[in-house]
Amino acid sequence: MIDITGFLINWLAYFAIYAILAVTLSLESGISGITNFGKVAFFGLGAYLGAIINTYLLLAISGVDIVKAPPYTAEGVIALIEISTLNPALVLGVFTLSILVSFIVTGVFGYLLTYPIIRVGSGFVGFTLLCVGEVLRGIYVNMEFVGGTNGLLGIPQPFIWLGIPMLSGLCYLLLSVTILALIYIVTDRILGSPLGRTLRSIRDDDIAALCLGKDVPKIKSKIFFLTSGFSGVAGTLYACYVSSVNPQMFVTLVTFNVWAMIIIGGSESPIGAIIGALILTLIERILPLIASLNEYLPFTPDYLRPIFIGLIMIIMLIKYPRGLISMKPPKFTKSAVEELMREAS
Amino acid sequence: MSKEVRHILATRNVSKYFEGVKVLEKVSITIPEGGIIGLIGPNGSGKTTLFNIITGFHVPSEGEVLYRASNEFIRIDGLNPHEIYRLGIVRTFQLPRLFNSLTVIENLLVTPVGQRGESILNAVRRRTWLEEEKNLVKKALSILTMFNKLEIAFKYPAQLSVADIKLVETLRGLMANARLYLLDEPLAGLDFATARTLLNFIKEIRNSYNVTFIIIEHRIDLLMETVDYVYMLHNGRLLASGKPDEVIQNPDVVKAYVGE
Amino acid sequence: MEIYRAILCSYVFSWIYILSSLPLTLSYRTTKVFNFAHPIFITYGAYVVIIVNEVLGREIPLAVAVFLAFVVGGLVSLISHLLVFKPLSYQRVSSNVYMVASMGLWFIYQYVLYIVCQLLTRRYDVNFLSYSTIEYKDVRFLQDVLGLNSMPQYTITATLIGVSVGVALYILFNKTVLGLSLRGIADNASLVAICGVPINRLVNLTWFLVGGITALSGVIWVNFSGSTTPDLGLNIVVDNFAAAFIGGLYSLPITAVASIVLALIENMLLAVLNYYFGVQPTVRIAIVFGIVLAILVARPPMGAGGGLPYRFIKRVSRK
Amino acid sequence: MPPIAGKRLLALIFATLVIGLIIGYSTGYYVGGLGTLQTGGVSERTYTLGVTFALSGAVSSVCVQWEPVVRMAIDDLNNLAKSMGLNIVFKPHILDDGGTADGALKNVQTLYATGVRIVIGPALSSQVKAVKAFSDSNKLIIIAPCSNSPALAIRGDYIFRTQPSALGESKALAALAVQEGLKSVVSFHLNDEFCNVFAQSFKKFFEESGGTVLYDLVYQSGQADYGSDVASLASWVAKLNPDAVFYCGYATDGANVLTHATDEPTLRGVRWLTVEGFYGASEVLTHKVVDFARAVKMIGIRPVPITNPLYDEFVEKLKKYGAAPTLCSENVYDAVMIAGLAVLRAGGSSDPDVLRRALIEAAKTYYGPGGWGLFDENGDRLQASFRLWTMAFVNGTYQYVDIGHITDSNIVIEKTL
Repeated sequence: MIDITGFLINWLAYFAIYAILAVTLSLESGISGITNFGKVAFFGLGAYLGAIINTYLLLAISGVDIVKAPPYTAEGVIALIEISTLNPALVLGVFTLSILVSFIVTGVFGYLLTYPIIRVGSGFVGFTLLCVGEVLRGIYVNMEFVGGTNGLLGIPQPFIWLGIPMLSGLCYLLLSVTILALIYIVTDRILGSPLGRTLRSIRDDDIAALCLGKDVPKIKSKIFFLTSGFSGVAGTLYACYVSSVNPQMFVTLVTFNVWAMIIIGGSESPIGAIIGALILTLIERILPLIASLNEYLPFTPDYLRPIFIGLIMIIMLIKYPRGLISMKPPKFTKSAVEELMREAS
Repeated sequence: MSKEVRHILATRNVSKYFEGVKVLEKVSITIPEGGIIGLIGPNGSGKTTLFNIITGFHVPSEGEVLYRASNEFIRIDGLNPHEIYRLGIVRTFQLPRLFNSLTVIENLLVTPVGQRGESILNAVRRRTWLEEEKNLVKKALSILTMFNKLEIAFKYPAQLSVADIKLVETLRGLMANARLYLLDEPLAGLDFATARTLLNFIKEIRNSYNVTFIIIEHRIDLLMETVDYVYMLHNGRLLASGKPDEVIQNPDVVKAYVGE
Repeated sequence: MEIYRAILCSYVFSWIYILSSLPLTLSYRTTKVFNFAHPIFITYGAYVVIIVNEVLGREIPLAVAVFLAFVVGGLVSLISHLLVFKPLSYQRVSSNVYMVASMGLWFIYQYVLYIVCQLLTRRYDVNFLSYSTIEYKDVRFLQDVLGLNSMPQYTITATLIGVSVGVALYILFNKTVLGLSLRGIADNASLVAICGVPINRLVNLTWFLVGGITALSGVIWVNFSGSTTPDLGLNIVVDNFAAAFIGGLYSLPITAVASIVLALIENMLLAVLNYYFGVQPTVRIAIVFGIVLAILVARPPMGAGGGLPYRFIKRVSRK
Repeated sequence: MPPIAGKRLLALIFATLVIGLIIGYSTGYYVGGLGTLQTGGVSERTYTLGVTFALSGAVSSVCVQWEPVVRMAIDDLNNLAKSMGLNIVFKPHILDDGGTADGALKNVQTLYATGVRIVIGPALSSQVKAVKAFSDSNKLIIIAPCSNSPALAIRGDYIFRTQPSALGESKALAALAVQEGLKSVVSFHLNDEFCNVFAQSFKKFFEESGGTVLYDLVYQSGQADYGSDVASLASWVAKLNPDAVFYCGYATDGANVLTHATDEPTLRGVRWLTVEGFYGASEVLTHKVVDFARAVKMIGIRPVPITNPLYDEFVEKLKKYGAAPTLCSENVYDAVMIAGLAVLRAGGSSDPDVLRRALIEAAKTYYGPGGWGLFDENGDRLQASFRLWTMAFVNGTYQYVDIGHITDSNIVIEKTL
């Protein structure tokens, strides 16, 4: 029997996390023209921050000796498991804290990156940020404090104390989806506001925008603060979902998966980004079932999975080169204008 | 500064070198408020460079640029372009630069500086900027109606005629209550009639808003019947200046154009 | 410190990076496609040599290897252009779309290769998923003749391939009409089109060259490294990107220099750091990309997309 | 091509979603969760064992060798079941996780959703860590064939590991080194949990028994080439001139490192000790490397009990499936067998706790190629005796040969190096 509820819960939680990345990426890259190939840098930073806070702080508060039982040893993990099942309030509190911290820290990190972004110029932002991501990964690998290549283990899923896996999974799913919805609303509002208009103008022609009094670096840095912060939140959600982090999780390929999502869905509209995320994450999860063709194929059937994914990506791009959802002019201005024109006539 | 005619902009001995090559040499011009000033000269005579210096794209190697903000003169050389724009100076480019993914009306709406809806916190709360936006839309529509171009309000730049594009570029300044307009070859690529209508629009704008224009233009014939003062640049130096007819008579000018 | 091997590695890697990052820049200049499937050409170049070598009973000469790799790499590149990039270019898509499409291509090529390797492994009872080195008979012969047996073979191979490709390209681009028009396309396609040059055919040719030359670095690879896997390209691609970007996706000389610098950092610098300062080689990623980052920020490349005229200068005091 | 409207698209998405789920559903039937009738109405129950290996990616060249092992084990299980007259048929559901934690988690979740209750794999400790939380909360039994991270030695969870803990093995290796008269060692290993553990515990035991580890050189995985790291190793060996090099790496990087090492005269001058990291990897068996191995008297250790006919039988049978024994392959076999026996013992119950208890019981009485299946309280396997191996040119082919064994009592090296 296939267990649809479980499938949906696992998949949708995963989807929500990636959708957050996709939406923010569409805001910063599709709409404000910061070609961010270093998405994973912020994702990973958020994940590591979440991991550190949710393990070290939790252990410290509950009086475990961090030096003797760090979270990358069995003792630490066992202690964490006990805490996470026994002390719901504490776990939830620390989790909330970690979300806030990773939003702020990652956001500030993004804000500081504005200088190189402006300096290298639009054509090279992407690769510069990609380098940032790789450097961060290199740092994680060499930090004993976060377990080096072994990474951290036993990050408590904040609802694990509910006992019933289905239920705690559902709660976590709801939490992630709520955060996604929040971020989507913010993005959509920004898109429909004068700010969104300014952003699109900067994307179209930043020199002209500059001549029209737009302080391009300042606006870009503000937006980048926001999107990076949200990516950090996604990272924390991911860390607590997988409940372990290690440097190999945050390779550049992650960034390009998110890029595929927004390009396929339509890079200029958050709804497109969400749909892109929906499609790709679902494909990834449905396709493993072809592996049951085992005895009919002379090779490992699961090798076909990436091939299918690649084919689907290419076909969709050739069919919908602008993405499934093309950008529409912001709703509000249009409607306001129409009503005013009606008044006039 | 003489009392009777208020000046809005003045450059004092502005020089500019690019890697040692002298592009501008001690150029001093003064722009009376409410005038339409022509800036002529053969290609490579430094007209656009002067614009770039005034609008803050380049820093002058020597000299200074003065501008009358509110009531006293301030130095604007060395400010960043967006800061200069906020003082009320707007420029257009030789190749028009409208925002292609924005409709005409959005192109107008984007121009006013310091809109409340431009900060993230306000952007997410509609009511904070709704009123302002409505007023801006009203203004934009009224401007378009004034030049009876209402029909292009929702066209994208790609769908516009060259003349309309150039007009919209100028109107963007109006939206932002700019006081000084620097137009870089506004007539390029326009046929005679359209060019004249555009010039008439410019006059109209000047008369009804009392703003100032500096126009770089090669089509002197058309220009001369519009402007009321002309500066002539040649090889980065100020060659001649005066009323249009005087400048036309000036032998150096003829020489410069006909070529040595 | 035993500097000898580090020097050799840097030398060979310089050639490998140059041979794979110059074509990347070239393809971007010509078609504005930033091709994430680029590393695949290296891998395929290496694998065609390996496969033929096994089929021939481990007797492959360098000449044959070069020819096969060049043709196969070129064809793979040409096919990806004709099937994916060309249809997209008709729709005037943004460069990001090309990028994602090339990612799709990369997935496909990568895992097709995995399947092929698996089938071959079962057929020939040799592990194709991770293959050791290949000795080129004719290079060995050359070494005997020239008395260079003390030198590791791969240095000879790298030099042969690198130099000959360099000379060939120089002649092509500077001495022949074809090459001149190729350069023309790279600089200003529309202008060349006006001159009545068959753009399409030349673009195809460019793609073929790009794939072919990149594949040659695979030929060096199988002679140099002890392990070739389908992930080969993936593992060295980011260095190619780094070199290409430092060169501004435009300047071939700077790209070449950047390739050499990267090779030196990865082989010499890390070895020196480890030996004299006790830094473990695990800092590799951080060091390499930290330096690339520093270079990019210190000297922003102005090839493809220039920076804004921001000066961030102090305000001049107002009167 | 005009882009289609958002609403219609969403509808379309959810249509595909539903269709996908239906497909999943039917496949769920097809690959058969417990107790479902196979399509075609043959009244035998098919039981699916989930498998997730790194069939692509950095360690793929090892893991692809495991796939035939799984098929062989499944066949053996089915024969066993038939001989016992049970009408149950085992099927593997083999997925590729590319060696990434993310992929492993996705695979395990998908497998669980299709009704799988026992998963063999994933390969790397980092992946096992990534799936631990899911396994704990859903009580999904994970049998990791090749993970030895002490951080995963956790009492009472649903993760079992058929790879014996590295402690006993590295203790034995240290004893061997001492007996071979090696005083000082430079350790050179992959920066990967598997090898880190070995390096650390070897250092510990070796220094306890009087030796010294002069320097510990760690190289990063996921590179294309390790030439520069070998150069560093050569420099250290030249500087500290130790008696031996302790090396740990997998097949692919091992082949690379050794191939580069063959060109280093300094590295030929010392003994080489290693573990089972690249045992059985055919890409290492080039004449250069084997010659090098002879020159440096390379000795490797691996956790396969001595005088175990089952193992030799296993190797023989594996040839028919076109594979050679590699790192952990006997553990993979044992993992599948123990899982199957547990299912039989649990009488087809899908209650995870019943399965878990059955698994522990089945392991107690199981003796396979990898030795006794008994798990300790952390769900890790116990191992007492080890085999020593090296590479040699034997009757016309390069191959891995056993040259001796180590038991807690004594160290025997039969063949001369």
